[in-house]
Order: sequence, then structure tokens, then C-alpha cells
Amino acid sequence: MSDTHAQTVPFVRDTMLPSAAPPIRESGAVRWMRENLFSGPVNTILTLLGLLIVWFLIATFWDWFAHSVWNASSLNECREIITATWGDTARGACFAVIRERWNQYLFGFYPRELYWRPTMTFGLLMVALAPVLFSASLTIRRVVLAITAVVTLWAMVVLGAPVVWLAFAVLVLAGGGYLSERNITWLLPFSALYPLLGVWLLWGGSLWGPIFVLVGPALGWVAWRLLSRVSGLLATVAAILVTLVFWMVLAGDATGDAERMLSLSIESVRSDRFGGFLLSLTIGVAGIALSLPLGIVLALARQSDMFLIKSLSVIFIEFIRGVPLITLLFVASLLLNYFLPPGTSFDIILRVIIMVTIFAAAYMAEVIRGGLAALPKGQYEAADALGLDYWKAQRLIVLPQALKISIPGIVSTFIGMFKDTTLVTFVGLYDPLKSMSDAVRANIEWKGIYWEPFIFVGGIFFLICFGMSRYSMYLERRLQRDHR
Amino acid sequence: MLVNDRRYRSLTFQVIVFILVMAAGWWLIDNTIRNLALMGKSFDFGFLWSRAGYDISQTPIPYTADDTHLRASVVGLLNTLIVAVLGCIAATVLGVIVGVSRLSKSWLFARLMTVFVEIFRNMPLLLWILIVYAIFTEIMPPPNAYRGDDPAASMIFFDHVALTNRYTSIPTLAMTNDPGSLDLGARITFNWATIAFVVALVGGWFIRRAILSHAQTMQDRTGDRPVTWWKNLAVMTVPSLVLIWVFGLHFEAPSLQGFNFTGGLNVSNSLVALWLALTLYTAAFIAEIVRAGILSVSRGQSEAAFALGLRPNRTMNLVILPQALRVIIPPLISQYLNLTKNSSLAIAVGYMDLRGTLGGTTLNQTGRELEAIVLMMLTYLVLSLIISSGMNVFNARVKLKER
Amino acid sequence: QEGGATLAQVMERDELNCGVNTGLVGFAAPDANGNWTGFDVAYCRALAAAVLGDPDKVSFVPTTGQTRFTALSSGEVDVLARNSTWTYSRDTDLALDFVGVNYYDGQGFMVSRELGVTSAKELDGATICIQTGTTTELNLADYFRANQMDYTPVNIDSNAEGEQQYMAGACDAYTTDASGLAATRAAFADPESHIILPEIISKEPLGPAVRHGDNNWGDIARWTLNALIAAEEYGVTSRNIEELVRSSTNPEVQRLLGTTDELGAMMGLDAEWARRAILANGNYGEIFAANIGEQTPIGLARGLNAQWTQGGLLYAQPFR
Amino acid sequence: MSEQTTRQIDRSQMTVSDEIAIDIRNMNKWFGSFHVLRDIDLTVHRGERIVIAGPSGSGKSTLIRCINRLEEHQAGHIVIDGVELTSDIKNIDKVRSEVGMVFQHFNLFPHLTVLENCTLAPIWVRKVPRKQAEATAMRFLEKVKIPEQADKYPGQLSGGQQQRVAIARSLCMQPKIMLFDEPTSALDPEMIKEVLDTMIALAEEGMTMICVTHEMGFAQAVANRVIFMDQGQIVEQNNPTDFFNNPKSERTKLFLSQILGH
Amino acid sequence: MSEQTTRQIDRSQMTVSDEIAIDIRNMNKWFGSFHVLRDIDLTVHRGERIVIAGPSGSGKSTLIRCINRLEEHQAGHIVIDGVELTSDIKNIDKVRSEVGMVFQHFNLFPHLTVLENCTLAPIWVRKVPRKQAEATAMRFLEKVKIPEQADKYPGQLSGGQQQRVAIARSLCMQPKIMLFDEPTSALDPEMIKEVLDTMIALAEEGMTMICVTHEMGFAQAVANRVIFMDQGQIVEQNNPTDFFNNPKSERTKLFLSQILGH
Ligand SMILES: Nc1ncnc2c1ncn2[C@@H]1O[C@H](COP(=O)(O)OP(=O)(O)OP(=O)(O)O)[C@@H](O)[C@H]1O
Ligand SMILES: Nc1ncnc2c1ncn2[C@@H]1O[C@H](COP(=O)(O)OP(=O)(O)OP(=O)(O)O)[C@@H](O)[C@H]1O
Ligand SMILES: [Mg+2]
Ligand SMILES: [Mg+2]
Repeated sequence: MSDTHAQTVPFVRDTMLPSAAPPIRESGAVRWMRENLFSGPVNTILTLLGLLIVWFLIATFWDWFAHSVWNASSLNECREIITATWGDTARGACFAVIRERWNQYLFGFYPRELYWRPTMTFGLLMVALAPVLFSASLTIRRVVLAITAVVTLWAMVVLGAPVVWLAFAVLVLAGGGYLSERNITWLLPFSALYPLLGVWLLWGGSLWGPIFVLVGPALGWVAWRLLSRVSGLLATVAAILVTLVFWMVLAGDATGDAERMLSLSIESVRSDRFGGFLLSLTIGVAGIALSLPLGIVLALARQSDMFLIKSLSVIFIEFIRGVPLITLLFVASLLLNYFLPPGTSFDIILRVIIMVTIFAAAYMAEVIRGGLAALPKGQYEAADALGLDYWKAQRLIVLPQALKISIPGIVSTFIGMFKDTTLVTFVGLYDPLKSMSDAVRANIEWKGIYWEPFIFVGGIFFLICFGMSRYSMYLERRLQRDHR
Repeated sequence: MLVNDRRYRSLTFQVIVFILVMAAGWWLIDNTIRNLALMGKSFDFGFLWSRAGYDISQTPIPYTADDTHLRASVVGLLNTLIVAVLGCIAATVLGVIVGVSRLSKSWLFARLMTVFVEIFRNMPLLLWILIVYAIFTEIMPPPNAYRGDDPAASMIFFDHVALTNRYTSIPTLAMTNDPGSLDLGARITFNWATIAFVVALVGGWFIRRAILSHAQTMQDRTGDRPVTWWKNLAVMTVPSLVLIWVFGLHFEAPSLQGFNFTGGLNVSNSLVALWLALTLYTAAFIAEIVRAGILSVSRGQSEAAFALGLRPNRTMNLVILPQALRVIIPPLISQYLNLTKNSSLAIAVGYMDLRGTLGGTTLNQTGRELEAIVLMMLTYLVLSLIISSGMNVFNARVKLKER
Repeated sequence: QEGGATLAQVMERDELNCGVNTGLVGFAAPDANGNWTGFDVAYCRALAAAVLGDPDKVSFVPTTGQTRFTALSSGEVDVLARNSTWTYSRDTDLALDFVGVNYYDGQGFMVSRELGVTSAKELDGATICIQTGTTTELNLADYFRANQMDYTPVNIDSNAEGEQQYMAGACDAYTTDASGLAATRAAFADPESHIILPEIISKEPLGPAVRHGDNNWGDIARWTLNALIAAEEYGVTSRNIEELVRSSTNPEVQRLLGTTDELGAMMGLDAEWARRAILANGNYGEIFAANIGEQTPIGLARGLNAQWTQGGLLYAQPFR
Repeated sequence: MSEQTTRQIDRSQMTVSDEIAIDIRNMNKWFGSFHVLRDIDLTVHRGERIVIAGPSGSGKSTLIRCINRLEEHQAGHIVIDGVELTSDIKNIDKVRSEVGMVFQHFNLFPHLTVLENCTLAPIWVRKVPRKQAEATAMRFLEKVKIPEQADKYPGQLSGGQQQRVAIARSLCMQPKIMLFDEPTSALDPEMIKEVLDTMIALAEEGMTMICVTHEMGFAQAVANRVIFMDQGQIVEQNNPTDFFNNPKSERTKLFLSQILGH
Repeated sequence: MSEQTTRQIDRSQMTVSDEIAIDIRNMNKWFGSFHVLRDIDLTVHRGERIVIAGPSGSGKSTLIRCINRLEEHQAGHIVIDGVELTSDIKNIDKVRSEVGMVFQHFNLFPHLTVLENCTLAPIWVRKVPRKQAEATAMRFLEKVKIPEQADKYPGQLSGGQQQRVAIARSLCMQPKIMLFDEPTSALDPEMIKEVLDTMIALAEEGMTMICVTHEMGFAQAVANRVIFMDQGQIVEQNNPTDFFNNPKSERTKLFLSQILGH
């Protein structure tokens, strides 16, 4: 053994060396520049190229932006102002068109005195979404709800909302804030009721309508309770039947009668007055909200081991995903009436929402399928071993987890869908991008204006989509963290 | 009871669903039949063989207003394919460049690329199509700006390409010794020269493969890999050069005659705008896919390769890319699918694709919306299925073997 | 729909669904508040006034070139008042019933003055902007073939886009119905630098259409249009109508205004239907003048659309 | 722990020559402004087997990664087998092809079979004919006792098998020096033994090795020298017997009490 | 190993009744064409504690998964507490609510708190009022010695604690029979003891248990019978003393030498 130790020089450090400052090229701005801008010939070239691009963009567009006009009543006036202020050859943006027509881009032809209604509806949407999207972090919830409350109330006051409704909004927003501090899940009933509230606020009419829509499932539940002692299957069938029969046969008349007895209606607004971002958001949100349950059913069906169910769902999903949305919109506007009993014809917005829902549901099904697949098999086995049946296992164990995993995917689907709502222009609806701009340009004053509406509409789309995509990335990262 | 037995339960359920689906299907079909009867229409594809009567601005195969609606639809389909293929190629190239650049060490350049990606991803495609189209029509000069002794605009690329607000006029290839054409019937012809070039290129490609496999065997045997790049280059180019010389191939620059440039190939702005917009939009998504794919190969892989003494370029070719591609290609193909479907937005710029012909003018002139839309959807569906089955084959082939 | 069903439906709904253009200045366009105005819109309002007694009981359904006929045949709209050309195949194969002509139009060309072209015959090799899915597309093809000329079509989706393309010089000529050309030209900053070529290459009788099969509803639509035209012929205007109801001695006017002979009952309406229709926006001449006439930015002359007594083609069938 | 390194190897057979394999002098390294390695002086003779220990974050990995230039040092000199590591690519290549490295997480190439993993570098770096490369690879796979897995993919192997493949892959380049960075810390207990056995076999053949590990049994069994690092510095180095039984520095004592305590 | 099962339990207190809890006769199972279980015959009396051992892949897990129908058997009979397992859902439900199962990887529901994990099945399957279910759950959580964790989520607990929650969750359904599939093999050594102690406590109360495990200390301490399986067959069964000291079959001997060897 001794020979092996011959080379070993025992060494013991008695004083620890202090840490020295790094060499100059290893610290501060110099290091940052060296590492991040000029770390090699290729990168130096790229950095210079980047500088060139930035310079080019600024040189091309700067004066156009710098010479913006915000106050004018027509394009010609804009041009005159620009010439007068910055000289003959100057170019400039005429954002006056936005100032004059912002309301159309945002609300379409919705009655001006009722602008506060959509505003409130979308403010309350944030409250309804809180337990779903912002459930995990109290801070985010606080920030979102506080901003929502301030912005919504401010906008409602500016838009001249009646005091009663202001009070209602304050109540809901404050209540939402309070519940979110206590226990966010208590807000879920509000989220569940929100779609009806939203529809009522946007379209107006009698409150009895939504109320009787609710009565249907309530009766169905009673039927289910009564019959579930006899047989689960029978009870389920009966519950569905009772609900449907109530909706189809009784709800309409009941609404009318109730309205006559006690009028609970607000001014109704027809679908053809919807346009701009109001239309986009309505279609987008309705599409997502409706496609979620459909998507869940499709995903479960696709995971099922029953051959027929599985193949039906695969065919449906692959078919919908295989054709462009625009053809589905054409189906909505041209063909849907062929498929319904002769004489039925209903609102084109509703038809578009149906097709968009179907479209989104196919994508949603794939997203949720991913969530289902990410669940370890042990979860199913544990549920089985505890004696939970299929539906209970899905409802209590599988879906809560799978949906949570899928939220980022769902948000991405929504972003895609929200962008796609611009396609409704091709079936004659007033989307904010094309139809609305065409309508604005159809006026002599604003004929010939292009870039400003594009920038305005594009900017809003960017803010919404970028915000949401960042949020979904954040969710994704957090999921990765706490799924361990 | 039957539903209580596991073996029959699912069967019962499936039978019920089957009956329901059948009933729903029957209900829809019955409604359609009754509606058709009420409107006095029939479900009949005969209209496809009647005279179309309208002109199309871009016709990859010969087409006149006297041809049938069927041929018009085929022209539309080919136009769809043209823009889709061009878009896929350009979007891939741009997307890979941007995606790799986002990983670049140059902070500024990487940030710029991030801005590019975020801007294009987060605004509707329709907006980009309209903007690019508007840029072309509003900013490019009209053809007659090229007229006169002191023209307001001048052609680029040595007087060979003219950018106008109608089209981009690019030189065509002309031959002094035209070998004639092969007639395939239905007025579809292929020039023998084209065929010769295709043969030369395909042949060259096979020879190149042979050279590479020879290099591989040499390497396997001796360890030294013969230098191949110049042989490959020669094999791929020399036959084509010879053919160019034989056919007397040359560029014919467009020139302004009458209202328009003639003599060149006028690529309409609607195609260019649609193509550019689709490219930019899809490239933003592809860039993210590429970036994620490269990042998905853990750093340990390149470190291991370096530690073995492999050079960075070999590491890229032998270790990083083969792994990254597995991650990249499936979502890449679904982007191709999206691009193909998105090309139906051609309607916004009047590009006559499948939707513009079969689902547009033909539908309008004949009033056969049911047939036209069904046919159009099926065509898109078949395209999608072809693309996605390609993806499945690929996935199955490269799947990593795990325990 | 079986006989009479449409009227009953409209009555029950207490609203008329009227298919119009998504936005063609002068003919049908929503203003900043979503109120619809225009030549076609006025017809819808007159029809609503005749049937329902209130010109505001109309729901305007914007239709594109693609969706218009389907909207009608599927029952989404009760009447289509969207500058659509009355052609043989549309009347027969598409199972529509055109109830008359409210505007005699023809397809023309507009070119920039500096191009130096004075006749459509000189357009060989030109690039021409054209809206897809219209009869103009077919006419254009036919015209150039007949004259053995060549052209490059630039297909566009909407009139607004056509203007944009034309203004930017993306096409040498813009072709559409002469009325549309006039409206477009009128809206230019410098109308003088554009000329509308003399050739009118097609006949484009534009008129409202209803579904095949419900003849009573067709009658109502047809005679409402006739009432507006006849009113102009007889000098009945929205201003003097009350007066004439009381004092007119012209038996034809009396029948029209329902003071004698209950003509309305024959169609299932009351006696005063035509009176209301005329009161809604005035007679044909008033509607024309208010929406597209020479005093408006569109500035169309009456031309073919003058009364037959003025050398035009408007010739209302007698009210008897 | 001691039960895992069953074999007590015969140290007398393992000679240490006078030739210097690695010579590190006054080496310093910063990550940004964080001083990771401070004035490292280390000389390793051919045939020496050195174990580096120390608390987490003390710079052990960084030190051995500097040795084959996976990290760049900013001050001082590193000379490997007479070749100084500068930014000269030639030198780096020469050094890397003589220094093998085994990582904590194996870092096998999942798209290649075990055999291809082992032949990749010899073929492309050393330009060995494939046949010959494969023969060598099989020899080393036999040495690590998994010749039968040659045609499987890494994903199909257990952790211990994967780490042995990683060792074989490095050996195929016939390196003069082997670096190990916690080769067993990602493994299940049953698998640790097989990997340690492989490493002991290597040590017996006289390979120069530097091994970051917490397997003190292994250190006692094969190391010539144990180096204890803390805060980027070499705090104590000694032969294993003295190091374990008679640590000098307080820090070493604390560390040993923690690591051997449980 | 022996240090882990500290308590030697008093077997005389644990009575085995004559009632038959599980009766498996001539049971066979195939996966596709692979015959996993061959002619299994096994009778378990109420209060018996059976340990199943055997090499990996011998079908141990499959056997106990057949007992509560997580896998379907293709031939033979399985009668649990007088109820035969057929494809009748009623029977399956009845059996499952009387047989508790604990898995190797716990399979707790990560989105529910510990308490909710325990009350879920009683509330939804047994339709017990929530209050009462929670009281029961707390009782069992106390029994497994983690009542203070009731409001935490599984992700916040250590492996051993998670496994004890899993046991409590099964117990909340008040099963007559408990099945354990390698309950300790995913745990770190320190945690194994706490879980084994819980299982021993359960055994002392007279629960009928079937346990697949390699913890031979546990088998010796509590089992009435040890069953050795190989290649889908029961090769040997005996009381623990004889099984360990006097194995009959060659295979058992080999197995025991491997498992006790290191
Ligand atoms: N690329 C890097 N950039 C910045 N800091 C780094 C980097 N790599 C390592 N460090 C830091 O340098 C210090 C030393 O890291 P090193 O990995 O060498 O420690 P170690 O002794 O190997 O620890 P362990 O036992 O945990 O592997 C740590 O504080 C670490 O956070
Ligand atoms: N779902 C399945 N499909 C096909 N084969 C399976 C399936 N589950 C298990 N097997 C096979 O059946 C055999 C027995 O598996 P089982 O899990 O019962 O073994 P085990 O004795 O529990 O082994 P271990 O100790 O590794 O858990 C194994 O060969 C396994 O590969
Ligand atoms: Mg380390
Ligand atoms: Mg098992």
C-alpha cells in the first residue's frame, strides 16, 4: 500500500481564500455586450443585421407615426392638417378615424345608450372566469379582479349606466372579490349561471327566459332524484327527457305568461346590431363555453373502448379538423337551413356560434384527450378499486385533474378561435377587421383609409391574444411545477 | 338484467347510440330531401359538366370560359395547391431561420425574432393577408409608371423583374431549340424540356445517393470518408447545365407593352400577398416549433458529444438534429395542414382557389350550394387526410424505442 | 311555401325580413348607428308599410353575393331587394320569382382619363377588376370573346375592395353595373379624371325577388313596386297624398289610394296598403332622387329609369 | 455502503508512474461575478485514481468539466498530457479525444443503439473503420458485462445498464484519462454496485481516473488520493486512510460526519 | 431488514376463523396468448394473513388484481365472501366495496385533500352522510398516525405518509379483506418501517390480508402462510417458519438465497 501513497502530498488549507473580483471582461456591461452581442463573428454579424432592421423600421415608419393627427372629421382634413403642420411632402397617420369611429369597432351597431351593458357583461365575465382560470394564485386573482372592477365601473359610469345597474355591478364585483378571498370555489355557481346572465344582458328581453331555461334542468333533477332509487339508467333518461320536454313545450309559453304577470324585461337588442369586437368576443366566448362540454364528451368517447363510440368520435373530430373553418361558416350560412325541418330559420349569429362551437369542440376534444392521457393509469385503478362506477370516476377523479392539465391548451384554442372570428365577415356579419372597416370606408369622409384601422384592430387583437398566450404559458409552467 | 352484465352493457349502449345516430342522420337527410323538393332542386352533380362561362386570372392548366365547371374547379384546386406548396416551403425556410435565430447568442437579433413571432402569432391571419395585399396595391407603382423616357419606377434585378401593384413580373424561361410537348390529353401538356430536366434532377439525386452510400462504405471500411461535396454538386448541376445549353434556355425579360408587361410571367399580387401572409403567419408558428424541438434535446446530449470529441457541426448532424426532428416534424406537418386550410382565405384577396371557383363563382352561377359545398369540403378533407397520413407514417417510423 | 304562407308568417312575426346588400352606397348601407338607408332599403320599407302598416318593421339581413339566393330560398328572408339581375336561369333554375324591375341597369367600364382610352374596344390586353360571383363576370367573358380580345381578370370580393384596387391602379378598368360605376366615381376625390366608357355591354334589369310558389306574396311584392312607380306617373307624392285621398278625381288614383274599390282585399291586405307604401319614403321618383339621384353624391340621371311618359322604361301595369 | 463495494482491490498491482497526466496551476473560474473555482492547484500522475468529494455547490463538477473544456477557465493554466487548454480548437480536440467523461445522467444518445452509441465517436473522430470500431465496442461492452444488449436502444435498458454503456462509450475512444461526475447518484441502490464494480475493474487496469463521488466505500477501496473541496477551493487532500480516519480540517470533519453518519 | 419490523407481534391473539373469505378454484388467466396464471387454487379464511412472494413477472400482482376484478380471469372461479366474480356488475360492485386495495404507487388523488381522499368513496359509493364519513376518516387517519395531515394535499406528504393515507383510504370503506401490492417497494428505507408498522397493527386487529411483498421480515412476523409463485403457478405454500427455514422446492431455495443474500 505504501507505494501508492508515495505521490500523495497531504495538503490542508488553513485559511480560505477570499473570492476575487472577476477579470474585467467577465463583468458588467462589457461582459454583457461580449456575451450577448458580439460573442463571435456570426453573432456580431447578426447583431449588426438586427441594428440595421431596427434602423430601417424606425426610418420608414417613424415620421408617419410622429405626424399623427387625432382630431379631424375626414381623411382630407387630416391630410390638410398634416400638410399645414409638417409641410407638403410629409406623411402622417390619421388616427382621427379611430377617435370618430371607435365605438363601431368596439360595439358595432349596438345602441349607444346601452353600451354599458356589453361592458358590464364582459366585466362580470372576469368574475365568472376567476374560479376557472385564476384559481391557483390569490395574487393574480386580486390583481385581475381589482383591475376588472375599476375598469368596468369606470367605463359604466362614463357610458351612462343607470344607477341600479351600477349598484348591481358593484355588488357582483365586490361579492366576487370577497368570495375569492375566502374560498374561490364558492364562485363556481356564479360561473355556472353566468352564460344565462350574459345572454340576457347582451340581448335583453325578459329575465323570465333565462329563469325558465334554468327551471328545465331543475325539474330534470327532481325527476332524477325520484327515480334514481328505481334505476340509475331510467332516472338519467327521465331527467334528460323532462328537461327537453320542458324546454321545448312549456318554457316559451311560461315565459310569456310570467312576463305578463310580472314584467322583468330590459330593452332587447337584436343580433343584427352586434358587430366589431363585441361580436368577436360574443362568438368567441360562447363558442368556447359551449364547446367545452361537447369537447369533453368527444374526448371521453374517443378514449372509450367501445368500438362504435370511438369510431364515431374519431370520424367527427377528424372531419371537422380536416376542413377549413370558412367552409363550416358557409355551411352555417348556406346549408344549415337545408338540414333543418322546412320553414325553420334562425338567427345567423346563432348559426355561426353553432358551427364555431362544433369546430372548437373538435380541437377541444384533442386538447382534453391530451389531459386524459396524461393521467396515470393508477388513478383509474384506484377509483375502480374503491368501487366508483365509470361516471363517478370520471366526474370525481378523472375530469377534475384532466381539465386542470388542459387549461393551457384550452386557452390556446380560445386564442385561435378568437382570431378566427374575423372570418365571419365572409358570411355577412360585421367583424371588426374587414366588414367594419369596409363600412367605415363606405363613407365619403373616410374613403381611402387603410393602415390606421388595421393598426387599431390589430393592436387590440394583439393585446388580448398576447396577454392570454403569456398567461397560458405561465399556467403551463406552473402545472409542470406542481404536478410533481 | 342485460345492462348489469359487463359483457352486454357496452353492447347495449352502442346499439342505443347507433340507433340514435341513425335516427339523427335520417332526420337530417329527410329534412334535406324535403327542403330540396320544396325549392324544386335536386341533388345532382350534373352542373359540373356544364359550361362555366367565367374567366380565371391564374390558370395552371389551359382553361377558357368555355370549359366546364369541373375544369374550373380543378383549376381552383391546383391554385390552392400552388399557394399551399409555395407557402409550406417558404414558411419552413423562414420558420427554421427565425426559430434558430431565437436561440442565437446575439441578444438583439434574438429579441427581434421574438417580436416577429409574437406579432405574427397574435393577430388574425386575415389581417395579415389584407395588410400585405394593401401594401402591394398601395405602395407598388402601377405598370404605366414604367412607361416613358423618364419612368417613375424602374425594374429590379438588372431590368428583369418588375414589381407593380397588379403583379410581380418575372422573367420566363424561353428556349431557342424547343423540343415540343408531350400531350396528355384534356389539353394538359408537358414540355419535353421540362421532362428532361425532371429526369436529370431525379437521376442526379439518385447518383448523389449512390455517391453518398459509396462514401459510407469507404468510411466503414477504411475509416476515412472521401470528400463528396464537389461530386454531389457536379452530379446535381452538370446535367442541367448541359440541358440548358442544348435547349438554348435563357431568360426572357418582361417588357411593358400596351397596358401591361408581357413576355414575362406575371405573378398576380393576390397570389404573392396570400403566399407572403401565409408564409409569415405560419413561419411564426414553425419558429416556435423549431425552437422547442431544439431545446427539447437536453444540453447533456451536446455535452456528451463534445466530451467524445465531436465537433459542433457533427454534433448538430449526428446527435441534435436526428433527435430534434422527431419532436419537430409532427407539429410541423400539422402546421402544413393549417396552412393548406388557411389558404381558403384567398377569398379576401380574390385569388381564385378552390373556394373561389367551386365554392364561389360556380356555386353562385349555378345555385348548387349543397353540392358545391359538400364537394369542396370533401376535397379539403381528402387533402388533410393525405397530409396527416403522411405524418402518421413518419411518426411510426421514427418513434424512439422505450422500455 | 304553400300559397299565402309568407304573408301570414310576416303578419305573425310582425316584421318583414328583407335581404339587402352588405353595403353599397346609395342602394343599401348601414350608417354609423346601424340605420339602413338606400334605394333598395326604401323598397323594403314601403313593402313593410304596405303589409304591416309601419315602415320600420323591417329587419334588414345583409347578404353577400354568395348567400343572397340561399337566404331567400331557405326562408331566411321574405324578399330579396339586393340589386340582383333578373335572368332566365335565376328565374327558373334557382326557383326565384322576380317581381319587377326597380332599376334598369347595364354593365359598363370605368377607366382613368389619363389612360387615353375612349372605347371598350380598345381594352385589349387590359387588366380588369371584377366582383366574383356576379353576372358581370360572365358578361365580361362573353364580351371579350365576342370581340376577340384578351384581358386579365382581377377578382375582388366586394365593391369597396374594387374601388381600392382601381384607385391604386391595380387594374386598368373597373367593370360593374353602370349605376355602381357612377356611385363609385361620384365618391372619388377627383371624379373628372375618370370616365365611364360609352359601351354598355349587357342588360341588367335589377329587381326584387321572392320565392317560387307563393304567388300571393309575389303579388304583394310586385304591386307594391308598381304602386310606387304608378304613384310617380300619376303625380302622387308623399307630400300631396293626404290631399289627394280627399280630393283626387282620377279613378286610377282613387283605386290606387284605396278610396274606391277595395283592391287591397284581393291580396289579403286592407284598402290603404298602397297609401302607406307611398307615404313610407315617397313614390319611385322621390326614392330615386333621395338616394341615388342627381342631387346626391351618387348623381345618377334617370335615363332608362324614367317613366315611359318621359322616354324611359318604367311602365306600371294598370291598377284595375 | 461498504456492502456495495464487495471487492477490496489489490492496490500493490496498481502502479502510479511519474509522468504527469494533468497539471492544473492557479486556475480560477467565474460564472459572471460568482467566483466558482479559486486558485486550484492540482497535479495528477498517470495511473492515479483521484476521488473528489465535497458539499453540493462546492465546484466539483465545474472543476472536472474544466478539464475537458466543457467549461472555460478564465485564469491560470490547465495542461493535459502536455497540451495546454487554450481557446485553440486544435488543442481542445486533442484533449477531448484523450479524456473520457461519464455523466451523472448518462447522456446516452437515445436515437442510436448501444453499439452505435459506442462506435459513433471512434468512426467520426478517430476515423476508425466501422468493422474495427464495432469490434472494439463489443470488447468494451463485454468488459462492462452487457455485450448482449448491443442492439437495444438506451431507452430499453435499466439505469445501471445505461451507465455501464456510457462508460463503455467513453472507453471506446481509448482515452488516457477518465472523468466521472457522480456516476452513481442517479441510480437505484441495486444498480450502484454494478457500476462501481465496472469502475473498480477499470482502476485495476491502471486507468488515470478523476471521480466526483459520494461513495466513500469506493474511495477507500481504489483512490490514491481523496480531495475535499469547499467553496471552490481544495480544502484538504490526502490518502484515503488518513483522509477518512484522521481528517485535519474542521470542514472535512463536519462533512465526513454528515456523509458517513447515516 | 429485521431492524425494520421492530415489533414481534403476538400471534396467539390473532385468530383464524373457519369461515372462508376467498375461494379461488382452478383459476386461469391469459394476456393475449400469454398464460400468466395457471390453475391457481387458493382458499383464504377470515382473519388469515397471507404473504405472496416470487420473482418478478411471476404473476403475483395479476393474481391479487384478479381478486377485486381489476383484471378479468378467463377460466375457473373466484368466490369472495360467498359472491362469485362474474361479469355481473352487481357482484363486482359488491366485491369491490368489501375488498380494499393498496397499490405500490399509492395512487392517491392529487387534487383532493387527504380527508377528501378518504371520504370520497364512503360518500359516493356507500352514501354515508359527509359528517359521519369525515368522523370515520379521522378515526382511520389516527390509526395510521397522521390525523394532523388531514387537510394537506397528497403532494405535500412524504412517500411513507402517502402510503399510510392510501391504507386509511381503503379502510374507510370498512373492507373485510385488504390486498396489498408491494406497498413498500416504492419507498425509501426510512419510510418502509412506518408503513409496515401500520400493516402489522392492522394484522393484529384480525383483518384478512393478502400481501405481495419482498419484506421477508414482515412475512416472518405476521403471516400465517407464505405463498411462493413462479411462472404463474403457486409453487410452494407453507407457514413462515418452515417456508424460510425449510423450503421444499429448488426454486424457492434459489429465490430465498437471492433475496436474503444481499
Ligand atoms: N452555468 C452556470 N452558470 C452560473 N452558475 C453556475 C453554472 N454552473 C454551476 N454554477 C454554480 O457554480 C457552483 C458550483 O457548481 P458545481 O455544479 O460545480 O457544484 P458541485 O460541487 O458539482 O455540486 P453538486 O454536488 O450539487 O453537483 C454552484 O453554486 C452552481 O450554482
Ligand atoms: N396488461 C398486461 N398485458 C400483457 N401482459 C401483462 C400485463 N400485465 C402484466 N403482464 C405480464 O404478466 C406477467 C405477470 O405480471 P405481474 O405484474 O403479475 O408480475 P409480478 O409477479 O407482480 O411482478 P413484479 O414483481 O415485477 O411486480 C408479466 O410477464 C407481465 O409482463
Ligand atoms: Mg455536480
Ligand atoms: Mg407486481
